[in-house]
Parts: sequence; structure tokens; C-alpha cells
Amino acid sequence: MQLLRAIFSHSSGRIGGAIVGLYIIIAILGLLGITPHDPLMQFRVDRLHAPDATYWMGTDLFGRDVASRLMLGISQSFIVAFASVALAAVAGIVLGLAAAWFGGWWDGTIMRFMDVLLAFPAILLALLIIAIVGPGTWTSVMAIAIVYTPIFTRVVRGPALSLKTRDFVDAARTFGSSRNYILTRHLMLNLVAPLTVQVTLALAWGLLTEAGLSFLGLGTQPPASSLGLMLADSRNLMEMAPWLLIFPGIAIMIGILGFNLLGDALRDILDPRTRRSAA
Amino acid sequence: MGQSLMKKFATSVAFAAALGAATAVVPASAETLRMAWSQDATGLDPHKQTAFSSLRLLELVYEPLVRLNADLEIIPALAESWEFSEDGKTLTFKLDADAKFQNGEKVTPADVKASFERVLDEATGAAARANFTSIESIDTPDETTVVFNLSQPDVPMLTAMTGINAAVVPASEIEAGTIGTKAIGSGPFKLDSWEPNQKEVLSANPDWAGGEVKVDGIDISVLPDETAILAALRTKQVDFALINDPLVATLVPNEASLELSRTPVLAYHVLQLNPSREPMTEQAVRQAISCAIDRQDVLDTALLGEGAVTGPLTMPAYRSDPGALFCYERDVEKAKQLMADAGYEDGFSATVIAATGEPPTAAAEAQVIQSQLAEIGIKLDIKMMELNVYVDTWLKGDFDMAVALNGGRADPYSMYNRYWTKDGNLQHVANYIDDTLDSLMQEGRVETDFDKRKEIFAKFETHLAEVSPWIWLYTGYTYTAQQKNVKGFVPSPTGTLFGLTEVSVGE
Amino acid sequence: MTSLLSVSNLRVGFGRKPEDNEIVHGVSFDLAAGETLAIVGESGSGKSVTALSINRLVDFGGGRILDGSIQFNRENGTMLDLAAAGEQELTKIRGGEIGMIFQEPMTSLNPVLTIGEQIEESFRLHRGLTGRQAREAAKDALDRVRIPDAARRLKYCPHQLSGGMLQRVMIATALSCNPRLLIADEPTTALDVTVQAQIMALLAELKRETGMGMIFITHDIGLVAGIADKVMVMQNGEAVEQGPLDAVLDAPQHPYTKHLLSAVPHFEAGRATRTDYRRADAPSAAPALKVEGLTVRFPVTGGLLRRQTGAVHAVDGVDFDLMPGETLGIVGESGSGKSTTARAILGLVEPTRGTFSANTNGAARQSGKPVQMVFQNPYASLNPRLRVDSILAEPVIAAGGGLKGETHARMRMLLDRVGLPENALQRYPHEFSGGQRQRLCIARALMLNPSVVVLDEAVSALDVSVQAKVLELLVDLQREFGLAYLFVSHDMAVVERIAHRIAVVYAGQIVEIGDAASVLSDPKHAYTKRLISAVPSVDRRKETFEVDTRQVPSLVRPLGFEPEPANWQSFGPDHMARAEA
Amino acid sequence: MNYLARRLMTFPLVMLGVSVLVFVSIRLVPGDAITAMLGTEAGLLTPDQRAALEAYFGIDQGWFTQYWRWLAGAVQGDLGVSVTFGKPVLDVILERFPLTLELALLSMVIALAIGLPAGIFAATRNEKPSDLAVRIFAMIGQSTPNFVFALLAIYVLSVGFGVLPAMGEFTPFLENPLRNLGQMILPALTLGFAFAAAVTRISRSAMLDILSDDYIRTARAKGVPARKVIWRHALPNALIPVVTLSGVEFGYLLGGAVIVEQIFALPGLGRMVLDAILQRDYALVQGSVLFIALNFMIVNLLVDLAYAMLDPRIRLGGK
Repeated sequence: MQLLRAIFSHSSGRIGGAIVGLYIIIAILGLLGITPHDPLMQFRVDRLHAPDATYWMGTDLFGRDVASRLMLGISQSFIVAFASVALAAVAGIVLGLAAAWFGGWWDGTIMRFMDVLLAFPAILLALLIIAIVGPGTWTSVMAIAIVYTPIFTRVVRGPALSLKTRDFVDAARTFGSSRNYILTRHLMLNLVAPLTVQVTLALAWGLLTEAGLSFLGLGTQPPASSLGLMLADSRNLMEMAPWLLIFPGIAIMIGILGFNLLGDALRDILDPRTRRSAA
Repeated sequence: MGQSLMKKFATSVAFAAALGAATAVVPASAETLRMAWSQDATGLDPHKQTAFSSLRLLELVYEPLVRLNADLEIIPALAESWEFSEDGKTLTFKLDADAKFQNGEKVTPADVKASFERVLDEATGAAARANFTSIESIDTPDETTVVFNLSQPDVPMLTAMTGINAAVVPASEIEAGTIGTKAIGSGPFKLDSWEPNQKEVLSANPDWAGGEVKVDGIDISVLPDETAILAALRTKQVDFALINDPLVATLVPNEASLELSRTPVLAYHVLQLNPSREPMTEQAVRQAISCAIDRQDVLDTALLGEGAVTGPLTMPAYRSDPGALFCYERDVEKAKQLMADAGYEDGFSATVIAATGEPPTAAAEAQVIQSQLAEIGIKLDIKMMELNVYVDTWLKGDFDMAVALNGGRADPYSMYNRYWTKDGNLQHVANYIDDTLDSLMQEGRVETDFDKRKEIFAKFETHLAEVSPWIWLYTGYTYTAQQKNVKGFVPSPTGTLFGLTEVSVGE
Repeated sequence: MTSLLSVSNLRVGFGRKPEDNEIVHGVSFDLAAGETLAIVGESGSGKSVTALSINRLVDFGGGRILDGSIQFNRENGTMLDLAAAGEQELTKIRGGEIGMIFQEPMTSLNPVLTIGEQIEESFRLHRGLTGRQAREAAKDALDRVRIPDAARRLKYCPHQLSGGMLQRVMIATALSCNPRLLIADEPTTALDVTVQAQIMALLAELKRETGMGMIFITHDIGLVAGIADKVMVMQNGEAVEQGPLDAVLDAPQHPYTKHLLSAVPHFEAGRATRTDYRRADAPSAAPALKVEGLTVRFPVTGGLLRRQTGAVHAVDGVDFDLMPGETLGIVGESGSGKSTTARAILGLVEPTRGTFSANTNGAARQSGKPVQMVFQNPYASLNPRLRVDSILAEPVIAAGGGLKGETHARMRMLLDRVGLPENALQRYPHEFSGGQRQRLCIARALMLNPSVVVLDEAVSALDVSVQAKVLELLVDLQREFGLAYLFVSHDMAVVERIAHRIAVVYAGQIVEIGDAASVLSDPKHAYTKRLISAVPSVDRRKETFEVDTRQVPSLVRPLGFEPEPANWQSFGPDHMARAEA
Repeated sequence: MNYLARRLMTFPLVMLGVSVLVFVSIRLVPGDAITAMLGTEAGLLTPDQRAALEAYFGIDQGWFTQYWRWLAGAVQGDLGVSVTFGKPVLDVILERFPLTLELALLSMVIALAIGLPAGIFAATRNEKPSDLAVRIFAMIGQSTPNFVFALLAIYVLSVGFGVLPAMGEFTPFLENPLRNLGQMILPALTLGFAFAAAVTRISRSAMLDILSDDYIRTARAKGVPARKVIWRHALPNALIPVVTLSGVEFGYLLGGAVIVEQIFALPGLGRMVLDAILQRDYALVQGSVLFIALNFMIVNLLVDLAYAMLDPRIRLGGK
């Protein structure tokens, strides 16, 4: 609650928060099927119909309503982005904490493994994973998550290492607090702020990555829709039916913009450095 | 302010100049044809390569004994003439005495013998070998004669010999083991360089026995994105281009300086059912699917109408009016009835596989079919696969249904024996054994009289459409786009680019 | 004498609406040429803002001068109102006519530029020197602040020098163009006491040499005694008292000034030690903590294979014991090993060898953790994301106890004892001031009813007047719970108030130990003497310090090095010093 | 320097990890070089034919043997032969690498040339309209998928202006710099746009942080003029995060910009690896992924060296 209030008193946080909020509402509506038309329904007589009162954003190659598909697409893209970032964050937290806490051999092994993943070209890694498992929503979630795990691991490990030497952790050790207690209450709780920022920004990247994978035909599978898939499908129809590119294009840009603005605002709000200068 | 404006102006001019220079530096050579395609050859061994993208390159470099013209009639290539013996068990070719390989050597019967022996040698790994297993031995009685002795009469084999997989290569190169690394054929063009997935440089072969080539050479660029090909055509960077995606092709005529030519091809779009899987084991279910699909609607939507609904036989000589085939007029009521008869009035769920981008319309076809089948309660799950994964899955027969674009042949037997005869190589993919189909295929194989063959295959087609192991949809077009100053290209239903030998680039 | 600087009715505010956020409320003072004004106050008093307003650096921190004038007598004799001057003019005055040095020498120099480049810059800007000339001038400037081997140090980067050296560099830079006014904003606060003495000595000497005016800002009223001509005391953005040094120190008028002078610990050379316990008089009992031969070494590695090449002898053979109810003060400067000793006792660093035993006598000492610790920084030692009740419960949970009624009762009792309201339990650490947080830390340390509490610089981060209150609290708690304190500090004045006995640590070893009054009033070891003589005091007015550039010896020893065994000399019943070589 | 040497020592370990990962994953993908070459016609092969082809493609032995053989060659610099190119893998890679390097360098130059001044400018005008304009530009840059940018650019240029950088036949820089730059400018802009946006954002925020640091106050107290404070005192410090970001981004770009190379038909590393995967050219995939990984690590090492150059605390060691 306090955080929400802080976001809304921050200039770019307000805009970013509003955009993300709006998109979440759209995504939920899309998921619940509250759309102008059935997003899967092919009105094949109205193929490639320009925007008008019936089809607010026109129709696609199959005569499906673009506005409805856009709503479904936003929910799909958000699911992919949220799920993959959540997975990567969880994996990153576990690995980063383990590396920071145990140090030595554990640290070396975990971080070298992360180096391997980082050094592996990301899109090719995703491509291989998808080719092995077969494409689909959850495969792209997994692929994006694996690509992001090393980043989150680093984001967690750095602060965790410095938290580990903080006085309150030393204090906990003098009481003989258990490892789990220290890890969960002293490290994890304090990692929430930097992670929140990272997660928000990663969500923006998640949307972009989903779009890139869909462009290569590896992301969301038809007839479902995602922002990236809509963009990818529009490319050969760009001249015949520009609305197929314009609406999802604007939607993805504004969506990413929203997450970026929100991330920046959260960084300002949660980062003690900027808080100090604001005080 | 004024100064910074000037600066901005200067940089934008420089930028425009850089872009302009990029297009202007290489003037359009009147003699060399600049060409683009999106899919490149995958290899140079004419006997091994089966990908269409490889064959259409190799057809410019290598020659078979005979080739097909635009009407799919067999015409001379390396062979001046040929004839079957009375019993149909010997096939004799007379070679063109002028034919020379690009290394200067004459094309001799020994080269022909060596080439076919190479195809037949299992160690070569030539997939086309299956077409030539009737060959028992090859004789070379004189300087220009080659005699194939067959174990059984095999009419379709002559058609198979028109393919580049039966190309004649120099025996010396076979010896040296350089087939596939150096392209030395007897065809109209020499391959000067090949950088896979990037470009080919071809130059006209002045010694080509088939006539004179009108251009000095062909520079082929690989532009993987077809919208980029269109952009390159528009800006006159390319004279001639191959286009796969009908969505892109339909934009070409909008441009005044461009011409689009399209030719119906033999390859057919098909929804393959797997009759070994429940409930496609039921003929009624398969027929219901056939009745539920509106082929014209799929065509209109996925290909923007660019094609023609077809039955199993796509070659003009054998093609019939598809309207006469089983349920080619959509009949949802009948479909529902058939489903009910088979005990599936509530429908069922199945997965359909399709390859990503191959053909470019695969995903769209799958989606329209999905939507049409939903009307009779069949819930389709679409699984898009990377091409190789798809091929692997397809070859294992590991699918409920598959959206496919299968290659066609000029001869119905060559086209279908692999699927619909009992010992067909891909019988395990078709998964459908039918005595009628098998016996009709065998009849067609040995019959040398065209009219009788046509009758046999018409029966075959009607039966195949009725038992509906697959749902044949339509054939599309092969598209070439060219600048208006490019003249003389003759397209062919096989998709060959051999017509480039007649092309000239005007001013 | 003409006035060098005349500030009248200065008002400064911050933020978007500076009127609503006024930090300095109408301060006026005068400074004559060659005179030193000390501005004394605690954090938030507006003393730094006042100083920064003079050269208008306050503009860059988001501040704005709302009212008042700052008349500055320029080199050319004209008067200029700095409060209304334009940025271009100010740029010439800054560095050229008004120099400034800051509190944190470590962060106040640009880390990526060499010392030489940073000093030369002033000469380039204000004297128009270039190339060789500028370099020469920079070298001279370093010589002037008594930096040995100046020519070589010019090529050093800030991180290669110690804090004291850096502050000299800062001074050299600030004085490079012979400014008429030097503003020194807490220039010694971050430094060790002996280094502080050196810097103070240097400033005094330079002031005499150049005849510049100086504004010296500090929280330590004891420090100004040695240097200031006039004192201005600030509180909450107002100057509550100002006048000549002696008048303010000897006859303070304002209650706040009185409070600063009386309630705040000032060093009194052993005259202010506690008298409630004397080891000689105490009944002999088992010590609460006994440390023998404590040695902590950190490996030094080198080369590609990280082979150990030596060791930092952070603590080297420390012995002492601590009786119940007794406070042992461990004093020393940074790097002396005093904190490492404390941490080793708590098990936060692994001792290389040595034994310590803590006595768990007393019925309630159930936890098996008889030693607890309070850390220096109350902002860092409380997890900002936990509520106070969770923070206080942690030791109990760690000891295997549940959140029973008695735990809550003890929390409330201890909160009450450390002077915090009961509703503090539902609040988060950031809702408390520094002093209150340190009280929380103390309460937390007492949750398990320990016999020994290690206080590692426990009051150093607090404002002076808060220090006094926390010290009082500690004394009360010690009496009530019979605690033994191990009080680690660099601040002699504070240690004097709380310690019964004192151990002086130098380079990882105890050099002198004994009864507090005896050690402070009659130091025997040379280092102790040096340390004590460096401590500022209100009593030492106009005292000149000797400029001393000695550095603490390196603690890095080759592998296998063992120090010679200590040779102790006794100076009375409870006072020993290590014999010097 | 010791630190760098130690970093170098982890290289073989990471490379080994990358090689195992790529080796196993490419083989886990269904389909092999035979289906890649023959497509569905592969079904016509007899078992003997299949065996012959497997031997030809070097995939007839167990994974372990294959890996061991490959590794033994790789440590001696022999990455095997690409079946699609019919050339040693290393030759193929080295032919493609200059383009990828050039593209990455150009994008970085564009990004730094735009992003750095824009970021600094915005930082000095914190919260003013011009700052807002720069930030909005940066936000848009970071929010546009690069394929959308590329497709729009091609469309607008070819349809709107009738010009287009020559595509297809790629001209190396040394052969014809002007023509080469003409070809590279659009792809480099496409990649540079988002990159510039990122540089703008990070240099702005780094600059803002540093402008509130103590030593900036010291510089001002010395009477250093505002411009000099920014360029001489703040910028060298602000460059550190910019170098990190640029290094990471550059490292990624050296791995090839698959989508952009695809759209602009540039024969770079990214497209090559993608094609190699699609054609199941195992040796080429293995070799190039290893090469890309090595590049990535070297770039990271260079970033560390750049730190050392920028920051004497790292260069000279210290606390």
C-alpha cells in the first residue's frame, strides 16, 4: 500500500503504473474472454477488413478481430513474461544465495555454470531448448527463464555478498541464529527491493524476447495470440493491412514503456541512495 | 543555430549519399542477371540432394539424360533419343555427341554408367536410388549408346530420369571423390562460386551443347526475408527473384516496373491423416473430415486464393475435375452424419503438426482447418515444428494429422508408389494399406499406353479421395518476379529454373 | 581590523519550495582577516549548510539562499555580496579566494585523477600556470603540508594514500592559491585521534603562516579549544550563542551551550573515570570472560595460484580477563586490532589460536550464549525489513526458545529499561533515531540475559549529546544486571566515562593495561602517551601540536613470523605496560 | 593483473562447459544432417544407405566417442569440417566474423555517439523539458523490437524513397568502404537504436549519481567551471557503468544479431549459426558457439581492462 502510494506520487511511476495497471486489466479481460469478439473466431468473409465500427482494429488474414486478439495477445505475452521472469527470479535467488552464502567451491561452480549460460548466445540457447522440447507457451517460458537465470543469479549474489557482511547478519550470528533464519529473514527480505526493480525491468525484456522468439516462429503457437506473434504474422501483410502491424506494434511499445517507467520509479523509490538525496 | 542546422543538413545529405551510393555504385549490368531467392541450396551433390532449393540450382549446372518441358513432356537433354524395347525391359539412349563437361571432357556412355552405378551404390546414400532399383545392368556398346537392362518393365523410370538426381556426372570426378565439392556438369551454367546461405555466382557455359545462353551469368543472392526481396526488387537491386510466400507475391503486381509470373506446380498441399491412429482408423471419420473441410476457403484464406483445388493427381495430363471427387463440395451435415455413424458425434481431439515456414502458409492452413473442423466437433491442437524436427517426426509417422506440402512428379506412379503400394518406402508414414490402391499402382507401372494409364490412375484417384487417408487440398503456384526488362523466362510446373537459359536482360 | 566576511540574517531553504523547508533561519556573524571562527553543532544544526552558503556550493545541493547577505572583502579590496553574486564570479572566488576542505578525505578527492592533477588544477584555474610550472607549484604545495617525498606522491592516486595524507592533500589543494578564507567542514571527524592532532597542528601552523581567515565547523566543542578565536554554537538552524572562545567555553550563556560543555563527554585525563568499582577492592570471583593468547591472522596470498605468502597479524597474543560488573575499555586507532579482538570473542572471525572462556554463572543465563554484542552502526545492525518485535525475538528464537508470553514480557521490560515506549514493538527501525536504534540494539543484546556484553564503538556513530545519554543507560544497566562490558572505542573521552579498566591496543597487541584512572592520568607506554596527548580537550586552549608524520607499522608479516613474547613492566597494583625495545 | 590472469584460467573450464552443453543440446534436437539434407526423401533410404550417410556425416558413433574425437581436435585448433560449407569450421567462422565484428563496432559507435552526449546532456538538465525529451526518446528506443524497426525502415526507405542499402551481395569494408558502409548503416542503426537508448539511460543515471558525489563538490569548491566539472571530473567516473553496459551489449552482438542479419541478409555469425542449427551442421554449430562464447569472455575481460584503465583503484590495486 505504502509502495503504491509512493509509485503514484512519482511522476514516471504514475504513468508506468497506470500503463501496467491498464495492461493487467486488459490481460485479465482477455483471459476471461471479455473481448469485443471471440479472438479465435474466423469471420472469413471479413478477411483483412480495415478498422471500422465493428472491428475497431480491423481483422487479420483469417478474419479474426484484431482488437480481441490484441487483448488475448497481451494476456499471453504477460503470462510468458511474468512466468519466465518469476522462474528466473526464483532460480536466481536460490543459486545466487547459495553461491554467496556458501562461497568457495559452491560459488565457483555455480558462477562458472552461469558463465557458461551467459557465454552461450541467448537466442541460440532458446532456439535449441525450443527445438528439443517443442514450441509452446511453457517452452518459451522455460527458454526465456533459462536465459535470464544467470542475470538474476548475479543480481542476487552481489547484494547477498554485501548483506552477508552487514552488521545485522553478524549480530544474528552472535545470537547463533540458524542459517535458514539468516537466509530468509536477513538476506531475502533485504533483496526484495533490488529484485523488484530488476523484475520490473526484466518484464520489459521478457516482452521483447517473447516477440523475438515469435518472430522466428518459436514462441506462442497459433491460433493463440501474443504480441510478438501478431507482429511476426503482420510482416508479410504490412502493406496490405498496415493495421496488423500498427496496433500490436504500439501495444508492445507502450507495454514495455510502462514496465520501464515503473522500473525506474521503483528504483528511485526503493534505492536507498536516491532516497537519501530526496530526503 | 544556423550553424547547427547546416550541420544537420550536411549529415543528412551524407547519409542519403551513402545510401544512394550503395544502390548506384554497381550499375545494372545488361549481361549478368541479378537474382534473389530466400532459400539456398544445401549441397552440391546432384545425386544426393533432394531439397528443391538445391535441385533448382543444380539443374543449371548438371544435366540428366532427358528432361521435361513446360508441358511436362519428355524432351532430349544429354540423350538425343531413347527407346524402350518391346518387352519394356531394355531402355536405350543415344547421347548427344557434342555434349561436354565443363572440364572440357566429352560426356561418354562410361560417364552415364558410372553415374547410375553411383546412384545405385548404397554407400552413396542417394535417396533417388529407390526409383532405379529395376536397373539390372548398364551396357555401353559404343561411343554414344547406353543400354539399361531392367529386371521388370518400368515406364515411370524414364520420368524419374528427368530429375537432376539422375544427372550425369564425370566418371573421373566420381573416381576422384569430388562430387559434391566441385560442381562440374554439362549444363548451361558453370558454378563459379558458392557461399552457402549467402550467394552463388554462375557464368554461362559457352560449350553447352543445348544451345546458347542469353546472359553472361547469374549472380544469386540469398535474402532470407522475402519482404526484403520485394524491397530489393523495388529498388532495382535485383532483376529476377523467386518468391515462395503468396502473401509477398501478390504485392509484386502493385509495382509498375515489376512483373510477376506464376505457374501452377505439381506439389500439393495436403492434410495428412494417420489412419493407424484412433479414430482416424475409421473410414467414416476420415471421410467426415474430408467433407468438413472447405478446400476453397482454406485456399482463399491461407494463400489469398493463389492456387487451385486439386485431387491427388496434380499433373496436367492426369488432372481431373476435382468437383467429381468425394466430398469436394463442403457438406457439414454429411460430415456430422459420418461422425455419428462412426460413433464420434461428440467429436474428438487430435494434434496436427506443421513445419514453421515450410511452406510459409503452413501455420495459416492449420488454423483455418482447425476452425473448420471445430464445426464438427473435432478439436485440433496445432503443433508447429522446426522443419527438421517436423521431418523427423513425419518420417516416424508420429502424428495424428500433418499439414504438408508434398512434392509432385510428372508421373503418378513415381509420385505415389512410395505411399500407396504395400512395399512403398513411405508406407509407414501413410499408414494405410489398401489392396485396390496397390493393384492399381502395379497396373499403372507396367502399362505403356498413355490412355490406358490415365484410366487406371483416374480410378486410383477416385478411390483414394473416397477412402480419404489424406485430404488433398490444392496446388499453389511457383512465383518469379522480374523487372520488366527481363525477357524470355518460361516457368514450369516442376518449378525448375531451367527457363533461365532463355532469359535476356534488356535496357 | 576590517571584516573579511560579514554574514547577516542568512536564511537557506531546500527543495522545490525552499520557503517551506528552511534549514538555516537567519544566521549572522562576522569574521576578521586572520581570525578563526568555530561553528559548533550537532547533525542537523545547519552548520554545514551555513558554511556551504558562503561559497554558494549549497546551490548544487538543491539549496537556495532565501534572504540575507554575505559580504566578502575581496582581494582587490572591494566588497561583494556572495549571496547575490553570479556563477561566473563565484567560480573565480571559489578556490581562488575561498578555499574549502571537507569531512571525508577518502571520498572528497576524485578517485580517477592523480593527486598531482588535482592540485595542479587549482594553479591552472586561478594562477594560469601550465605544464612544468603547475607541476612545480603542486610539489611545493605538498611540501607545504609536510607530505614527505612530495614529488613522487604527485603521481599517486587517492586510494593509495591514507586518510590523514588525503586530508593534507585536500588542505594543500584548498590553500594552493592562498585564499583569504578557508572553510573547514569537520575536517578531522573521519580521522584517528593522533592523525586529527596532526591535521589540527598543520592547520594552525598554516593559518599563522598565511594569515588567512578560517571557519572551522565541528561537532566536537573540545576540538575548537585549540584553534578558534571565536565560537558560534548552532542548534536547529539558529546561532544560539556566539562570542570569543574563552567567553563561550568558560561562561556559556545558552542552555544548549552549557549542555554541550557539561553533559557531553570531554577528555579529562583520568579525572572523570568511574569510581563504582575497583578491581583491587572487589571480592575475588571467577572472571566473566577470560582471554588468553588470542591471535587472529588473515592469510595474505599472492601469485597465480593464490599461495599464501604471509599473514596480517591483526591480533597477536592478547590476554585479559573481565570480572562480572566490570568494564574493560579497549582503546586504539583504526587498524589496531581492537575490533577484531571483539569479533573473535563473538566467533565472527576464526581465531588462529588462543582460548577464551566465558562464565555462565547466574541462574537465568540459560542460553549458552553468555556473550552478546552491540555494534557501532545502529543503522546497519538492525535489519531494516524486520519489525522491532521480530528483531528482539531473534536471539530467543536462535536459542531455541519460542515466542512465549515470557518472551514478550521480557521485550516490554527491556524496552522500558532502555527508555523506549512499548508500542515500539510494532514499528520498523527506520522510524527511530540513531540513539533510539542503539537502545534497541542494547535491548536485543540483553534478551538472552548475557553475562558479558561486547560494545564495539557502540556510541561512536551517535551525536555527542546522545552519546552521553546512552553511556548513562549503559552504566545503569550494568549495575542492574551485573553485566561485564568489553567496551571497544577509539574515543578516549567516552572510554574515560565508562571504563573501570583500560587496555591500549597498538598494532595487534596490548601495550598497556590497567586501572582506568591510572592509565589515563599516568600513561607509561610511548604510544599511550602519544595517544593521550593527541586527545583534544576544552582545557587545552591555543595549544600547539607537534606535526608528526609517523605511520602505523605494517601488520603484514612473512609466513611463520612470531612476535617476541611480551615483557611486562608493572606500575602499581593494576597497571602494566609492555616494555619497549 | 593477477585477477585478470585468474580470470583467464577459468576460460578453459567455461569453454568446456559450453562445449558440452552445445554438443549435447544440438544432438538432443530431433532430426540430423541426413533429414536436413534429404527432407522427407530421407524415408527412401535403405538401412545401408543410411549407415553410409551417417559415416559420411561423422554421426555413426556414440556421443561420447564423437565428443572425445571432437574435443581432441578442438584443443589443437581443429574444429572439424562443416558439412554444408565443405570447409574447415574455423575458416567458415573467420570468413563471417569480420562482418559481425564490424556490425557490432558500428552499432556501438552509433550508440555511444548518440547515447553518451544525450545522457550527459539530460543529466545536467535534470527534470527539465529537454531532459524529459531525451528520456522519452530513450524509452522508445528501448521499447521497440528491433525487427519492427528494421522492417519499418526497409519499407519506408524502399517504398517511400526508392533507395535501399544494397542487400545480398555483401561487400567487405576493405574492398569498398563506401559501399560497405552503405550496406551496414541500416542494420547498424537498427541495432544501435536500442543500444543508444540503453547508453543514454545509464549514462544519465550514472552522471546524476556522480554529480552528487563528494569529489564533485570538491572540484566546485576549487572553482572548476561547470563544463569542466562534467567533462573532466564526472565523465571519467560515469564512464565505468557505460563501459560495463557497452561491453555486455557488444559481447552479445559479437554472438551475431540473428534477426537483423536475417532481415538484412547479412552473412554474419548469427545467421550462420542459425542456418547451421537448421541444417544440423553439428561441427559448425559446436565450433561457432564455442567461438562466440570465447569472444564473449574476451570482451568481458577487455571490459575489466577498460575498468582498470578508467579506474586506478583497480589498476593499481588497493584496499
